[in-house]
Parts: sequence; C-alpha cells; structure tokens
Amino acid sequence: MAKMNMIEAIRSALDVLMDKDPNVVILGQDVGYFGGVFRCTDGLQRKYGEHRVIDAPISEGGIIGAAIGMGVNGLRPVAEIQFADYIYPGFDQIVSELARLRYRTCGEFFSPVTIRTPCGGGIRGGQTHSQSPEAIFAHISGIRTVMPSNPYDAKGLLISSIESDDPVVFFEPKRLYNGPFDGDPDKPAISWVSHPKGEVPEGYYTVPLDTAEIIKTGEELTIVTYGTLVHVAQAAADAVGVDAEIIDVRSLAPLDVKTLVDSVNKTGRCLVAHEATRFGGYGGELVARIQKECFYSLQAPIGRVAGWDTPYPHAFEWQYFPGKKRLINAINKMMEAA
Amino acid sequence: MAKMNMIEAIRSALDVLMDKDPNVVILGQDVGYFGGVFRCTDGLQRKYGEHRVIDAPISEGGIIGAAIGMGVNGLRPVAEIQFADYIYPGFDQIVSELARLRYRTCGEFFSPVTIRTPCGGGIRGGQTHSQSPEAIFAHISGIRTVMPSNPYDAKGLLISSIESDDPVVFFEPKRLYNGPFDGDPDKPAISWVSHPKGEVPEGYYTVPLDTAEIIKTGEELTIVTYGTLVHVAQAAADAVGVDAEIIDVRSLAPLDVKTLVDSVNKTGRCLVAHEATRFGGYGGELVARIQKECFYSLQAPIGRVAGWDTPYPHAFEWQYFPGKKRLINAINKMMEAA
Amino acid sequence: MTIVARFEIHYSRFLDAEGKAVGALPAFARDPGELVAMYRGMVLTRRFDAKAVALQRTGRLGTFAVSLGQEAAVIGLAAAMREGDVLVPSYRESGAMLWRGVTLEELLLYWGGDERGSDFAGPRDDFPVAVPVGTQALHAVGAAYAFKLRGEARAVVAVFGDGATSKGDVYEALNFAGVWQAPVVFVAVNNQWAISTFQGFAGGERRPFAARGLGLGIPGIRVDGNDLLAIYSTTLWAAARARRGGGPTLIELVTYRGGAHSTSDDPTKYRPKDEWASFPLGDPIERLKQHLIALGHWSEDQHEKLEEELKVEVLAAWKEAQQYGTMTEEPFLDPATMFDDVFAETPSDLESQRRYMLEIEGS
Amino acid sequence: MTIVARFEIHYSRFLDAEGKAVGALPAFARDPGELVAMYRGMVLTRRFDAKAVALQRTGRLGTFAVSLGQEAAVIGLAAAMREGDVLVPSYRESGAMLWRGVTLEELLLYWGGDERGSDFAGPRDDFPVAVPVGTQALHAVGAAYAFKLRGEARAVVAVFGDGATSKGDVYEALNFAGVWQAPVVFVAVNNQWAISTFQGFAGGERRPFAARGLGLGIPGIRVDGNDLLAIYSTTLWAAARARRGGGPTLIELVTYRGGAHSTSDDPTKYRPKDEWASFPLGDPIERLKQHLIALGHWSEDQHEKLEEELKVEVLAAWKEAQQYGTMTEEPFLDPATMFDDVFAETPSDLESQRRYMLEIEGS
Ligand SMILES: Cc1ncc(C[n+]2csc(CCOP(=O)(O)OP(=O)(O)O)c2C)c(N)n1
Ligand SMILES: Cc1ncc(C[n+]2csc(CCOP(=O)(O)OP(=O)(O)O)c2C)c(N)n1
Ligand SMILES: [Mg+2]
Ligand SMILES: [Mg+2]
Repeated sequence: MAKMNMIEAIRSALDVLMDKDPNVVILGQDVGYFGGVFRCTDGLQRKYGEHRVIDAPISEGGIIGAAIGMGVNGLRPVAEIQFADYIYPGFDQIVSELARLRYRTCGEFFSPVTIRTPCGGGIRGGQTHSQSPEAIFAHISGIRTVMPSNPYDAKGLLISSIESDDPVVFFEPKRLYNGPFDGDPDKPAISWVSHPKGEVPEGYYTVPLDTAEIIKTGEELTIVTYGTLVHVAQAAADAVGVDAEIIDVRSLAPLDVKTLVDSVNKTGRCLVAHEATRFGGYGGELVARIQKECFYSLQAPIGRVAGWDTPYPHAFEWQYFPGKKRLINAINKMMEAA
Repeated sequence: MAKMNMIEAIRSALDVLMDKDPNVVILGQDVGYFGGVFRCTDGLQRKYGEHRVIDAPISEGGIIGAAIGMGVNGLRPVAEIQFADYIYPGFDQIVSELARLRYRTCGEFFSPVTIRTPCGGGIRGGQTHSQSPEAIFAHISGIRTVMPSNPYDAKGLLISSIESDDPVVFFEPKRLYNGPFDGDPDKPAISWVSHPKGEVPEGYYTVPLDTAEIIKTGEELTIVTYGTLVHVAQAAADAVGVDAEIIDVRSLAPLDVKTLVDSVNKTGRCLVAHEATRFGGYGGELVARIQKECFYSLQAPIGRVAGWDTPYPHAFEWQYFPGKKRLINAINKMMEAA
Repeated sequence: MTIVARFEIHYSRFLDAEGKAVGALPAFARDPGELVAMYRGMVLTRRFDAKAVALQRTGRLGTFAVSLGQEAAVIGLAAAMREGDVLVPSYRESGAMLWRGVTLEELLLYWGGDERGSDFAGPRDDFPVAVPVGTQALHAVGAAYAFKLRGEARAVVAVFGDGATSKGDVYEALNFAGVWQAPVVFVAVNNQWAISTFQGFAGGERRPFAARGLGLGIPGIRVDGNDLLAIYSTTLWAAARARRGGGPTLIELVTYRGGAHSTSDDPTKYRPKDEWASFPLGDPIERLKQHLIALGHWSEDQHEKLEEELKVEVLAAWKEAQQYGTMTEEPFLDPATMFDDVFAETPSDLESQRRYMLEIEGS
Repeated sequence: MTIVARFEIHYSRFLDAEGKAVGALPAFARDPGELVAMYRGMVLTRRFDAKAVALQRTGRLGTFAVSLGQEAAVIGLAAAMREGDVLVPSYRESGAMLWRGVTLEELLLYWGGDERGSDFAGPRDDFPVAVPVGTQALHAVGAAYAFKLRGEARAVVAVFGDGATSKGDVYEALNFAGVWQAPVVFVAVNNQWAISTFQGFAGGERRPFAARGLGLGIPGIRVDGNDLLAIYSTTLWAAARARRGGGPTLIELVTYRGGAHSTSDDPTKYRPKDEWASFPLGDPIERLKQHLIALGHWSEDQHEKLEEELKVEVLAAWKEAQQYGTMTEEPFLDPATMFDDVFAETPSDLESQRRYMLEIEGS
C-alpha cells in the first residue's frame, strides 16, 4: 500500500488502466504535455504517447462528442473537463447522445465514456470555478453519476467507472485533492497521509458502483452526504458529540437506497448535506426517497444543509460553503425535535 | 373575453406585448415566415416585420447567446426553442451567462430574456420530442422556471415573464396546446372551448410569477402538480372520489412554498405528480420542502407519481406517461395509509 | 498588405439537368453494372419513401423524414464507400442506409418507433439515425480517430443538412478533424431548406457551405447534388484520400428537398405548393435514367419492370416488419422492454419500476 | 471543375520588430498626440499588470489574468473604438477596459472578487469580464443586432483568444453576425497559447485564425499584434465599416502571451523558462517607443517619468480600492449582500436564507 493524495490516486487509476487496456485513451484541455491543471494526468502522455493522452481544443462539446464516437468504435475514452463549471457546453452531447445511445438502439450501440471533472468550492475560484452540478446529471437516465470523497474510493471508483460499459460523470471534489477538509479554512491544511483512506494499493482494484459506504456507524442520527461534506459532517457530528451514522453516497445515480433506508430506520433521524445549491439539488431526491421509505421511523423532519440558492460568491466563499456551524446548528435542531 | 386554446393564448400574449413595447423581439427556428412548428408565432412576422420576428439559424446556443446580448442592450427578447429536448445546446449560455449576469455585475447588467419551449409527451414524439427537463432549470439560481397548464395562465404568465427583468424559462406542455387532457389517449380530444380557463381576455393582463394556484379546494389530500398532470390529477381524484385539493405549482422557481404548506397542513396527505423522470426530478424538491414544513401534520408518506427513470420510449408512450391509473393507485394507497 | 493565405472552392458536375454529359466522363460512368446498381438504389429509395409516407398517414409509422429528390445524394455517397468504412447519417439518408446493408424491415421498425430497428444485422459499425441536429458530426470524428489510432485504413462519412451547418457541433467536428487529420468525409446535404427556412438563413446565400472548413484547413468541394456521377466520384476521391491519411474533406451536395420536411410538416405554408413537382435542379432519377438510356444500358420498359419489382420488395418487407408488431397492430411490442437498455445491467430501482408498471398496466 | 468561390487573407504590419516603418505609414502615425496617448495606455497596462500580480501574490487579489506582451493589442483595439461603440472583452483586456473608461479601482475590485468592480461608472454599455471561454462572442452579436434594429451607428468589438476560436459559440457568433450583417468587429487575440497548449492545438498552424469566418462570408485580416499602428488602423477601418452597415469583420492579432496564463499557472512546466523575456515577436511597448523616438516625439527620459507617474497612479488606485474592503483586509465586504442580485427582487425564500446566514455567522 502506498500513501496517495486524491490526485495521485486518480492518476494511478488512469495509469493502471492505460497499462492494462490499450483502448483506454484520455482527452481534454491541457491533459497531455502539461498533465492537467490539477496534474491528474501528469506523466501519462510521456508514458503512453500523444495519441492516447490527447490535448484537445477548447470545446467541451467537441471533447465529449468525439469521445462518444471513439467509444462506439472500441476505445474506452476518459474525457477531462477542466472544471465542472465548464461541462455545460458538453451537456447536449451528454444528455441527448451519450446517455441515450444504448436505449435508442436496443442495446446495440453504447459508448463507455467516463467524464472526469473537478467540482466544488473552497479554492477561491468564484462562481466559475466552484460549482457542484451533480443534481442535473443524476436526473438524466442512462448515465451514472459518481463522486468520491477520498483517495481510496477515487481510485477504485474511477477504475470501475472506466471499466463500466455505462457512461459515467465522475466528479472530483477539488478541495479534497490534497487532503481531507473539515470545513474550517483557517486551520492549517492536513494531508491524506494520516488518513486511513489515504492508503491506496498501487495496483488494480475496484470499488463497486451503486454502493454507498457507511463511513461511521452510529445510533442517534444518520447524516447522508457525499464529496467534501463527508469530512465536514464528521467534524460537525464530533463537535456536537452526537452518535451519528455517516453515509457517503459516492454513487449518486443509480443510488444504493437500501443502505440509506436501513440506517434511517435504525436512527430515526436524518440530515442530508451537500455543497450544491439546495433548491432542486440532489438532496431533494435523497429526502423524498428516505421520507417515503422511512416515514414511520422518522422522529423529526429530514433536514437539508446545502449551499445557498445563489451563485457561488467570489468574495464570500466561506459564508456560502455549508460549513461546520451550519451542520452543527442543523444537528442540534434535529436532536431537539420531538 | 374570447375562447382561446393555448397556442392562441401564447400568440396573443406575444402580440399584446410586441404592440405595446417596440423592444420586444422574437427569435427562433421557423418562428418567422412560417409562424413556428406549433404556430405560436403565426402572423407576427407579417405584423411586426422580419427584424422583430426573426428566423434564426439552427443553433440553440446561438439563439440564446444572441438574445442575451440583445437583452443587455435594451431589447426584450423572447427566444423559442423548438422542443425542450433541443434546449441543451443552449444550456451553457443559460447557466453560465443568462442566469449569472446580474449577480456577477452587482446588478448593473441583466438580460430579460424569456425562453419559450414546448415540453412533455403524448404526441408520439419519442425520446427527442417529449422531454420535461424543468428540474435542471429549477436548480439554477438566477432564472425563473414557469410552466402553465391552461390558456388563461399561459397568456398571463407569459406576459409577466416577458415583462420581468429576470430571465425566464417558460415551458409549454405541448399536449395541452389544443385542449385539456386527462391522460386517456383513447378518448376523443376535447377542446379548450368548454373549459373555464379557455376564457382569455383579448388584451393585456398578467398572472403573477411566484404564485401557485389552488385549482380545486379539498380536505382529504393535497395533490401538488403542474403542466399536463394538473388535468390528469383532477380526473384521477374524481375517479377515486376523494376530496382532493389540487395545486398547480405553475411557477416552479422561485416557488410559492406557503400555498403548498398551508394545504398539506390542512389535509395531512400529499401526492406530488409530474411527467418528468422521477429520479432527481423537481418532485424531489417539492417533497423535501413539504416534509420539512408539514412533518407533524403528515398522516402518510408523501407520494410521487412521475415518468419512469428511462428515456421517453417511442413505442410505449402511454405506458411511460404517468396516467390516471398510476395516480389512482397512488391516491388509494395513500388514503389507506395509517 | 501581403496575402498570407488563399482558398478556393470548386464545383463538380458531369451531367446537366437533362442527363447529358457536360464534358469528359470518368471511367466508371461507362460501366453499366455499377451505374445500374446505383440507379436501382435510387429507385428503391423513392419507393421506400413513398411507402413510408403512406404507412405514416394510416398511423402505422411515426413521423417520417421524406427524402424525395435526394436519391442521387444518398446513393452516390453510400456507393462510394467501402465495407469497412462507417456511415454516420442524420435522419434523411434511408437510401444510404439501405445501400449499406440496413434492411427495409429494420428501417420500417425504426420509423415505427421500435428501437430494434437500430440494431442492424448488417453494417454493424454504421451509426444509427441521429435526430438532434448536428451532434453526429462529432461522433464521426471520434470514430475516425479510433481508426487512425489503430492504423486501420477506414473512412467515416458523416452526413448532415444545410441547416445543421449552423450548429457549433458541426464546426467543432470540422476543427477536431482538421487538428487530428482524422479520416472523415463530411457531407453537407444542401437541400435548400431547414424545415421552413431557406438555406440563406444558415448563411448559404453568402458563401457555399463547402467553404465552412476552409479556415480550418479542410478542403471543400461543391457538387451538383442531383448528379449521381459527380457525387459518386467526389466521394470516392475524398474517402480514398481519408483512408490514405490525407485528412478530412467537406463535400456540399446541392440538391432540393422534394417533399415536406417530415410527415408532420406542411410546406405549402412556406413555399409554392407545387415547387417540388418541378424538381428545380432536375429529378436525379430522371437525369441518370436519360444518361443510361443514352448509353444504351437502360430503357423505359426496364424502368417499369424495376418499379414493379421494387414495389413487391418493399411490400414484402412491410409484411415482414409487421411480424414484429407495430404501433397500431398486433403483436404489440412488450412494454416490459422499456426498462431495458437504459444501463448495461438494469439497476434494482428500475426493476422495481418495471414490476410496478406491469402490475398497474395489468390491472 | 469550375471555381465557384475564392478567398484570401491579408497581413497588416507597419512597424518591424525594431519599431522601424516597413513602408508608407497612415496619417495618424505622424500625430504625436494620439500616439503618445496610446503609448501611455500601453505603459499603464503593463504597470497595472505588474501591480495586480504582486497583489495576488500577497493574497489581496484572486487569480489574475496577466496581459504582459499584449499591450499593443488591447490598446490598439480600444483606441480605435468610438464612445458609443461597445467593448465585449474576455478576461485579458485590462488595458482595453482602462482605455474605455473603466477605472483602475474597478478593475482591482473585480479581481479582488468584489462584483462591484463590474458595475462600471464609466462605459456603461461595455460588457463585463467574461470567464467562460467564447460565450461572450454571441452577446456581442446580440448587442450589435439591437443597434442595427434601432438604426444606431454603433460598432461592437468582441475579443477572444486563439483557444476560444475552437468553441462552437465563436463560430455561431460569426455565423449569426454574417447572416444578420451585424456591426461586429471580432478580434481573435492569437497570443500563441491557451494555458499550456500551443495554438496548433486549436488548428492555428494549418490556417490563420483570421480565415475562420471566410466560409461564412466574413472578411478576415491577420495583423501583427505587437504593432500598435497596424492594430489601430485595422480596427479603425473595421469598426467604421461596421457602423456604416458593411457587416462584420474578423481580425486576428498575432501576439505572444508574455506571462503565465494566470497567477495560478506555472508556464515553466510547458514552455522554456525565459521564453517570455525575449518577446518572440518584439516587445510592443519598445517597438512603439522606438518609432516615437525616431519621430522625435518621445525620449527615454520621458519614458522614465511616465513610468514613475503611472506607478503613483496605480498605487493611489489600490489605496482607493482598499477603502471598499478586500479579501484579506478590513473593511470586509458585507456577506449579507451575497443574496442580492440573484433576481431583480430577492424572493422570500432567499430572504430567509439571508436571515439564517446572518444568525449563524453572528453566533
Ligand atoms: C438541436 C436541434 N434543434 C432543432 C431540431 C428540430 N429540427 C429537426 S430537423 C430541423 C431542420 C434541419 O435542417 P437541415 O439540417 O437542413 O436538414 P434537412 O432536414 O433539410 O435534411 C430542425 C430545426 C433538432 N432536431 N435538433
Ligand atoms: C468553456 C471553458 N472551458 C475551459 C475554460 C478554462 N480556461 C480558461 S482560459 C483557457 C484558455 C483560453 O485560451 P485563449 O482563448 O487562447 O485565451 P488566452 O487565455 O490565451 O487569452 C481555458 C481552457 C474556460 N474558462 N471556459
Ligand atoms: Mg436542409
Ligand atoms: Mg491564447
């Protein structure tokens, strides 16, 4: 086992699969010679050549559209979109084509494209470098939506995603690239070295898609979350001193409903947390499903802690980010409820 | 008052405002000489000239992007996207630019674009002519998402939308264009003539944005819905013989939470219904919000009836469409619940 | 000021509007076997088209995209392809798909809303019909990249309309193909109309659509799109060039949409009622027929017989397609299948939805 | 085959890399007032740039887009505009914005993450900085359409990079402008790099970017982008043509990105460490300076004094901007404002979020 941060884990997943399968190719802006603005593909072009690690023109629709054609013809493309905020020019190709190809050809055609893209705030990126648009992908039938919260999962889920014959949109919470982050920007940064999920096998392994992970078992409250908020939720629960069960959804769609429902039926309380804007966010689906299945176990309304319903404000990153205070507040309210 | 179907009501709204304000312009594919594939702009180019009713190239991103620039410079553009299924190429311009312009300039710049687009199935259109993508717009802060269910509202809400300084995505459930539709494709089509909401003033009037409408008061159950399903829900409630309160959300975002919450607090039961795919759909937000505010009044879990989590299948339109049977079933289950 | 770049667009035509040669003809134009086969393909295309329109009128097919008047375009480009090449069509290339080995039954299934029609038994690498305008041009480039990466000498032929040339996707496809020197032949079928809008609304009156790739280093050629000989020979050349590693080409076929945009459309609202009847650029079938007759390879009698033969063939295909079930007649398709093929394996949530649907619909 | 269309691209340059005239100069090139003003703008641009980089290094500004080496490009295009014209910039046109009347304070606020910086007191019709690549080109066309509709003789100047030419939006903008004959001057600033990728990855090595609009009927001109005289005179001509109803033009300015892509970027990872220092296409400030000195309108002494003067001006602006509060220093911006300007009027749900945020943050 090696110590890896999330960037290294992602690079390692790519390396392992490019080595194993000559059909795996990478394309995206700045991914080749430079190795990506977050260095996730650093060294891969040198190792696998410029025809397999491709510096693409600035055209997200073009990158995804071309990847679709590659995928139909035997390649297994991994497209990098430099920031999730820039995935929208490729949205039509994702929804109208990538997600629908298998369905509209009775299973004859499909394109196993994986789209990797860094999401989330906390790096002073303002509204064009901080978004978390996972909800709009989770709503599209025919694609898988995945978001790891640590290096171990990042590598295992990315390998599963690339090997999956389904298209996958793979969100990487960029604030977690270099270390777990509990929501407090004033604390010195911690690295993944001391975190158990920073232990990552060097070789091939997978983490299955469709399974949520119980990060910590608990009896009093279930916190259902994913991405950066996994770490914030842990810190908040610790701070309150409540015995929370914390679930990392990881595979947002298709969703592992059972793990969530079993937990909430046990604890009787549920808080859903994510960084994206609350209104119409993915949390709505989680709440709707859980209240349906756990109605008679619930002792309090399911709460949601999320980004405010505004664009990500450049100057007020930490007032926007759903940090520890907001989680603590929500947990306290929920524990007080009847 | 005149009798109008929804197409005529929409055309009338456009006519009234083009006449009133020389800055109102229309652009879209086939909207000019031809008058639109659904005839919503028929006659307007003849009346207002080809510079105000503009046949645009096939480029949804181009149409919306150009509309943004027009809007910033004093025009009040109404863009037609021929089918909601084709709005995705313009998604980046909507999310990254239209929705964000006011915010990123501290209120100095804004572009009052209204995007009209027909949505929903029931016309044998298959997966590329039947989608209801409202959820992904409702999640975007900075745009309003509106969907009328009848001619009176269509005209009043469209006038409000065009006059609003906020950008609006205005969905027109195409199955309702010519008449109310209770979900039974085998019945002969009914026209709007005999429907009270087919009475439409010829001149200027508005229906306010941000307000849901109680279509029918009731005591036993609240059905929260919008678009085509408003009519299906009424038929289903009648068939079951339950005294349902039926709410037409109409303005999906921002949402009139109070009307919903007051109703569910009164009835103690709530069913949410829409035509779009359930997973990650707009119904999730409705459920999440209502369970939060009405937790202690709810006598049964909030139900959702929606399209299945698949693309709209060409051959199985009526098995996909959330019709009367599915609503009746859900209402019955809910009424049986503790 | 110095000139730093020069470009030009050539025009290719072999037969005039009456089917007479306007100059020296290429060798193949004297080979009766090849020409008659293509002629047959064109007549079949028109037959199929007429049948599909009739079937749609009686509710047996969904909305159908008519290709009347574009028979030379679709057959010429398809006939110039080799087996290993890949066709990436839009929705108006029935004839090209048929030529490539898609069956009449499959096409009828597809237009009847049965997705099994896109599960081709024949040309398994050809792409299915694309309805969103322009997206498929990029898929073509991706496919071509895959061939280039693997060192396979295969060309991809991507087809789209004059209207589609306005889509950013088409430009991005040209750009990617130029940068990657991918083996793609882009074919812009300029049938003058995009639903109700004349090609001028896409910028076509200002410059030939063939010129859209010039600034990207992609040679463009404008071709008489109702002259089978010109279409066939230009595509032959471009596809061979692509297979050889010579890079992409953009071919514009100037033709005329003889029918409505689709069976949902009423073109009398925006163009003269009988415009199609006069075939403004000549009837492509008639033009080739006159050429064949002049060469002594064909006769009106043979034409009549061919028409009869193909009528029977199309009817037989429709009978066959009906075995699969249609929208209006038994055996109806099984709605349970509507949950298949969303994902490679159907997730449990979708399986529950399937069960629930069957329970409800059964009740 | 007959030729049906011909195109060419011209190249414009007045001064060579040493600032010597390569031929006859236009009249304005002898007018000291105008030239010195532009020269001052270029030096101010470089001063501002250096200050902004320094401020970012100490955490006072967010990521900043450096414009070192592109001073002639941004000043030349801005100086050629009239007051009623509209500038639609990307993010690397600080100099052009300053020239147009945006203040140093406003720019500093903007790059400090304070949206008030985009609420210009000066050129109220100019567009704010655009970060998503290429989208703004379409806004320019829409704005130009509005002017044309109202019969106003105003030109819109849209600026984007070599990398941005790959975006479908830019092509769609060219196409809409061509079809509508909208009064737009498109300026592609070819600074050779798009972050780490050389212009070749955008197709720039195959054909000049100026040629991207040829197929759409839009004339293109390639200009030495470090030669102020050529930039200014070409833009003057294109803007006048646009105002007169002559339609759009595409100007390519060939320059060189002297610095990093942004303060977050480390170009030594992908290009020679000291490449910028040698100004591969000549230092645009130096080139104009030599020309001015040769004409007797300027001296090294005057240059020193100007540098000093502008240093003071920029510093004063920074002091002023600090009054508004910065990311790291008081007075801090009021977070309550973050709920403003999502909509024209803040909806009640957002008002509750504002109240809740203040409650939490206050605790
Ligand atoms: C992205 C998108 N926008 C709009 C449509 C609706 N639509 C279908 S065909 C068509 C016209 C296409 O014209 P053209 O490209 O010339 O092809 P033709 O139909 O003439 O073969 C339009 C606007 C669509 N299918 N996709
Ligand atoms: C749609 C989109 N994709 C990606 C990015 C990230 N990005 C920012 S600048 C840039 C390079 C732009 O290069 P160019 O157009 O040449 O302009 P320059 O930076 O050289 O001025 C990229 C890829 C973005 N801002 N927007
Ligand atoms: Mg056409
Ligand atoms: Mg550049």
